[in-house]
Amino acid sequence: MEFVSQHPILVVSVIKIAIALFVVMTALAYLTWFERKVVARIQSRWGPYWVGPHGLLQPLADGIKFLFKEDVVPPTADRITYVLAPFLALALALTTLALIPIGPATISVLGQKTQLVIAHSNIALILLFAISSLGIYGVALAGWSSNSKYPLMGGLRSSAQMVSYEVSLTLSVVGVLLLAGSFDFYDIVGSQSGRWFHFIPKWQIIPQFFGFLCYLTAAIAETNRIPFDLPEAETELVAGFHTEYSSFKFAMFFMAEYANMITVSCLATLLFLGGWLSPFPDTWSWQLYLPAVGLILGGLAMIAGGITSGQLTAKLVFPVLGLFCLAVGGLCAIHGVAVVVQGPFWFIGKVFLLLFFYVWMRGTLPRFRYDQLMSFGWKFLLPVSLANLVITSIVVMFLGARG
Amino acid sequence: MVPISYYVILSAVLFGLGVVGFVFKRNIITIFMAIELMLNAVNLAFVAFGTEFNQLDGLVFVFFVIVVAAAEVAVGLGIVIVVARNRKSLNVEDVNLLKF
Amino acid sequence: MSIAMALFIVCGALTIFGAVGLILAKEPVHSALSLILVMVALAVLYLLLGAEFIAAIQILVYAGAIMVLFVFVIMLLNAGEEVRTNLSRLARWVGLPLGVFFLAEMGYLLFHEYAGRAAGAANAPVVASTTDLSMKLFTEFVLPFELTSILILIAVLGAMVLARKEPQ
Amino acid sequence: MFILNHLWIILALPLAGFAISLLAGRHWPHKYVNFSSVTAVVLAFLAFCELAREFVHLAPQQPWIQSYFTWMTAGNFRVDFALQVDQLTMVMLGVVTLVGMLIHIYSTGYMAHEEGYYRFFAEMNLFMFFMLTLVMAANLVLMFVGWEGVGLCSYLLISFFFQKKSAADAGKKAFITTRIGDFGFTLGILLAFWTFHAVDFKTIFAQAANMPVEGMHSWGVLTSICLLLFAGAVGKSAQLPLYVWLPDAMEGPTPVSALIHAATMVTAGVYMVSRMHVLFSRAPAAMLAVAIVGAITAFYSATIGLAQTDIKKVLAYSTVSQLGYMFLGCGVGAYAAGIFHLMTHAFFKGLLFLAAGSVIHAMGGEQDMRNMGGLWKKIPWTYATMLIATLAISGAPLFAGFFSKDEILFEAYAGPNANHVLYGFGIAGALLTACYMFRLIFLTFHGKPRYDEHHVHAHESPKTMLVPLVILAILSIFGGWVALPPYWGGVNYFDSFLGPAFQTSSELAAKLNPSWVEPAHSLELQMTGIAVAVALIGFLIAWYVYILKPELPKKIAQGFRPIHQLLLQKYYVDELYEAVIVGPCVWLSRNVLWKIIDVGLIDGTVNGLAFLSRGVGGGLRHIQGGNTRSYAAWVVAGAVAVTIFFVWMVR
Repeated sequence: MEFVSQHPILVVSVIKIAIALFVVMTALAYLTWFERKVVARIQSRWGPYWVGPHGLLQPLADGIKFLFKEDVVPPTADRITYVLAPFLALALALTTLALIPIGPATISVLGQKTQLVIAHSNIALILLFAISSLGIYGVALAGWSSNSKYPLMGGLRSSAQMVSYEVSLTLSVVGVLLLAGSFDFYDIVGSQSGRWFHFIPKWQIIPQFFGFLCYLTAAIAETNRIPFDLPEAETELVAGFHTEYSSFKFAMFFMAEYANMITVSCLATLLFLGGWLSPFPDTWSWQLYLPAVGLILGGLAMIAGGITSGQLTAKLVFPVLGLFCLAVGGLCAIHGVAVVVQGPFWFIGKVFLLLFFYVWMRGTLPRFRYDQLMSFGWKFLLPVSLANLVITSIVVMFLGARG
Repeated sequence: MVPISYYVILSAVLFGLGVVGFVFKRNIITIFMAIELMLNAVNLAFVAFGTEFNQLDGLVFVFFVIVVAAAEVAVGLGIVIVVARNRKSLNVEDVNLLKF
Repeated sequence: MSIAMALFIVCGALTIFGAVGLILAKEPVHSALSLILVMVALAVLYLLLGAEFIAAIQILVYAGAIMVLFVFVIMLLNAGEEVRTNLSRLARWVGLPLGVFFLAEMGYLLFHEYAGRAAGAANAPVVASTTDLSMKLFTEFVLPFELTSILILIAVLGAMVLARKEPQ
Repeated sequence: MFILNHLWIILALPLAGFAISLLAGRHWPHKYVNFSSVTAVVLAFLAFCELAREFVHLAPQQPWIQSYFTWMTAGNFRVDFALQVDQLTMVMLGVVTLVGMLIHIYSTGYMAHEEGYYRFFAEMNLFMFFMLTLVMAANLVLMFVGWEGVGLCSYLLISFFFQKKSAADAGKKAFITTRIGDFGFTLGILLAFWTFHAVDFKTIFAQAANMPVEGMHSWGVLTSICLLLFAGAVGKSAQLPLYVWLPDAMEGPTPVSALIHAATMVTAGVYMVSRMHVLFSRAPAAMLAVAIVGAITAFYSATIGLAQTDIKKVLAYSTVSQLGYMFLGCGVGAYAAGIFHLMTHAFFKGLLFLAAGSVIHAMGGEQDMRNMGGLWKKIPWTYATMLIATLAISGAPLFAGFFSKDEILFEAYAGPNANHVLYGFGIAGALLTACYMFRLIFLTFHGKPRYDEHHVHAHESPKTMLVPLVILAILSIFGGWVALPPYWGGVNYFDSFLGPAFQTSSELAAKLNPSWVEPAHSLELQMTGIAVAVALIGFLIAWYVYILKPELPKKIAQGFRPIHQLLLQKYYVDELYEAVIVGPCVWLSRNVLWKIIDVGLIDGTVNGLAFLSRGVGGGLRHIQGGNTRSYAAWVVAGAVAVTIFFVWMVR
């Protein structure tokens, strides 16, 4: 105990981790709901509807279902690895989130001033890449350990795919690094503050547009999503590397995938979209209250929806949630809090947009063939990102953009 | 604060284990890994001394070691694949054509 | 006992555990996994020593790329359990004792050397900032750096040539 | 001052000619080769003329030294590439360039039909280069380079017709024989360096000037140096006992014999001795040795000359004997006289050889005088010039040889360190000289033709050959007049010109024997009279024997058979050397060096090593069992060993 009291930093970190974990888990859950809804709309269906109004409680139901299903381990599987793989995947996916700051402000917890990030490192970007590069093992080991044909193929494919696209993913980011001159997310975002002509925000997406495109493509491939979801190409190999997995282990892979989506979206936001910076000029002071307004409106909508809905659970649950939202909104209306919340608000907003883009993609595009995928990755994406890198460095050299 | 001696001894132990593995494993790939283990042990020593004596050269050296290791693995695994393809086995003792 | 010490003990234990696992495991994949464990633990140790960049590189390149290659090849060749052929006499009667002796020797020697340092090593390790490292790398060591790039290129070509299927 | 500041030009010209002719000349028509080589030499001569003008204008009392770069240094041993010019050098330069030029021109005609035309001229140019180096060198080592260089060229040119075994052998003989002398020369240089800690003349002479004069019977280091150097001179200038190579050297083309073995190279010894006069004059014993060798050689080879029948051989022996005179001059301290005779001899002996060459050319390669005769109306120009040369060499009054030989003989008789015995040898030699020279003339040009006129169509040589003959003839007549003895009412320009060069020695000589007094002109007149009389007697003998009673020679040969044989066989010296020196050497090489050392020791060692390594390899290869892990074990063993070494041994 006295060890802990000697090091309150540990306590603070634990608290932060707990909060982050809760938030992210919820986000994951509802991301699935969101995806299904949007895809359904794109395909002019209703999507999940019956569990809760608009199927809002669907994720909950899914989670329960996963938990209670039987956990099958194939007898021929290599047991240790088989069990290890999903944990590895999820753990790594979540670990990366620890490096991602969501706001500029520093708050004080237990008298400890701390930032809105779990682990602040001045080489955060590299660390992030390093950790995410380990994510391959989850897939590969899963594919290998199930000791069956389709998973093996899926594992091979995905590891090959990830290794290949990791290269161009990293390269596409270097341009930003050159302009920002730091690995630290705070510096990178800081380098994007300010505006051209007092209006256009100096986000990296403008000078690094091609870099952004490369990054987006590589990121989609990296997260094994359509149109690059070869590892779980249903038509070819049943469900790819996690064919043999069932119940909660399967859920872990599922969560890991969405966590990766969130991670890359956050990264894109931080690197290219100016992180937590507001798109509006700072002079517009009213934007301080946007979060509050949003929350209050949302809360009201929930209350209304809950009352009007026909289901009993909805009648009970939603007003409560709405009231909670109203309360939080009111909290955010306080000036001090508003300042703190400002950053996370914009940040989450941008991440949300990116996630929507992902889902949109999934709803729209068909799947590549494997050889197409590889040749695209090596013969198109890599050269383009390299060219982008070279041009950027030349420009930096002659214009001396940043130290 | 951790005395440097601990790091160095740790690296020595790792190196020794690497040597043992190098001598005793039969699978070519595993032997390869043992070599990587030795390299890592050396790296640890490098970094330890580098920080101990505030010499960045140690770290630079680690950098180079890693790069070389990467190259080595690329070629080495290529060779392993060829060997496996030709001799239908990954056991070093089956790779014994080159002798007097 | 400080956090650093605790971390060191934990990671050191992990590394040794991994190394032993590498040797004892029958399945190549398990060996690979234990080696990855060693590498990650080493990365933590590097962080502890204040060499963040090296730590990151360690994970990114070693664990993230090299070991992936290993696993990949293992999967590709579908390398099964190690066959237990009996050791070559030489390896048994010379290699084993020598290996152990080597271990002991190094341990004894280094401890002898640096046990005295324990006190001297109290000074906090300076954080080797990435900037300094890159400055050194691109000024003093620029030629070796370029050479390594060439080396890598050659290695890539060699790997391609080796792994290519001979056209029948 | 241009040439004086750039002495190297004189060297560079022939070298350039050599390079061009050798590299490009192979496929060139002759006139291109002429252009490159002959022009080079002509230019060298012109450069000399300019140099002479500048030199006379400057008239330095000290040698004019130009050091271009440091050639080699080792410890305190330092050799510069330095050239020097003083009066002595000037004389030699003049002789070498002038005669060299004339002979080059002559060769264009003489060699016109020979194989390897370009090679001949390339080597001639190379010879010129080395000879000039030898003459202009400012230190012993550089001089030695020239010395060996001319030796090399002599070897190359003697065996120019290398298809002929005799020619090849002659070349080798010349090379090896001179090597023996050069060995002494090398030792002399080393000893000089050991003594003076320097090899350049300036320092050596400066230090030697302060050293005491060594007595006749108490040998010192100076005497040793001088004798060693003189050994080199003996080899190079074909004196007893190393003269044997020179007659054989006549195997080479006649221009070579004229240039190298009459005019220039063989006189290098004389030049060297007089160059080192400062040392010699402080070593009377050495001086005496020089004088004795010179005198005896002069007489001895003259006697051989009497009996030879090959026209060039006769000339060769006469060369040897004339060189003997020069050494006699140097030996008695009359360096100026020696050099003077060197110059005149270069003129008339060069002329003799060229004329002989012309005769041979006319006779279509015939060299034996017994198959000639009555040529004088066939080839009048050659006859005239050759007659002039003969008069000059046998000391007919007012001809070049007359003055020079007289001066030497006079010095030998009445000089500061005179020696009447040697004088006797000299005068006897003079008699024989006249005798055999006129014998040559009579046998060759007079009497009835003894050759088949239908086959041999004797014809006069082309202009390119005659012009040099005429020029040399003129020089042989008037060349001596630069040193008219005072009692002729003339002025000895030559002595006064060379004065500064030999000043120290002459002063020293005067100081050494104070009893000596300048001899009266009357004495000088008597000496001259004797010399002329002797020459006349020699002429008359030859005339009586070969013109009045042509059958007489056979009778003599019959009557004094042993002597005749002895002379004809050159005193069996070659056979002697063959038996005493060459034979044992060959035996040693064959039975010891080859059969024991080479086969037994060296080959044995090599093969033994090879066998050993093969055995060891055969044993060791079993380690390579193809089992990778045993290799690994070995690697570990090595690592352990290295660690142990570095940890417990090194500390």
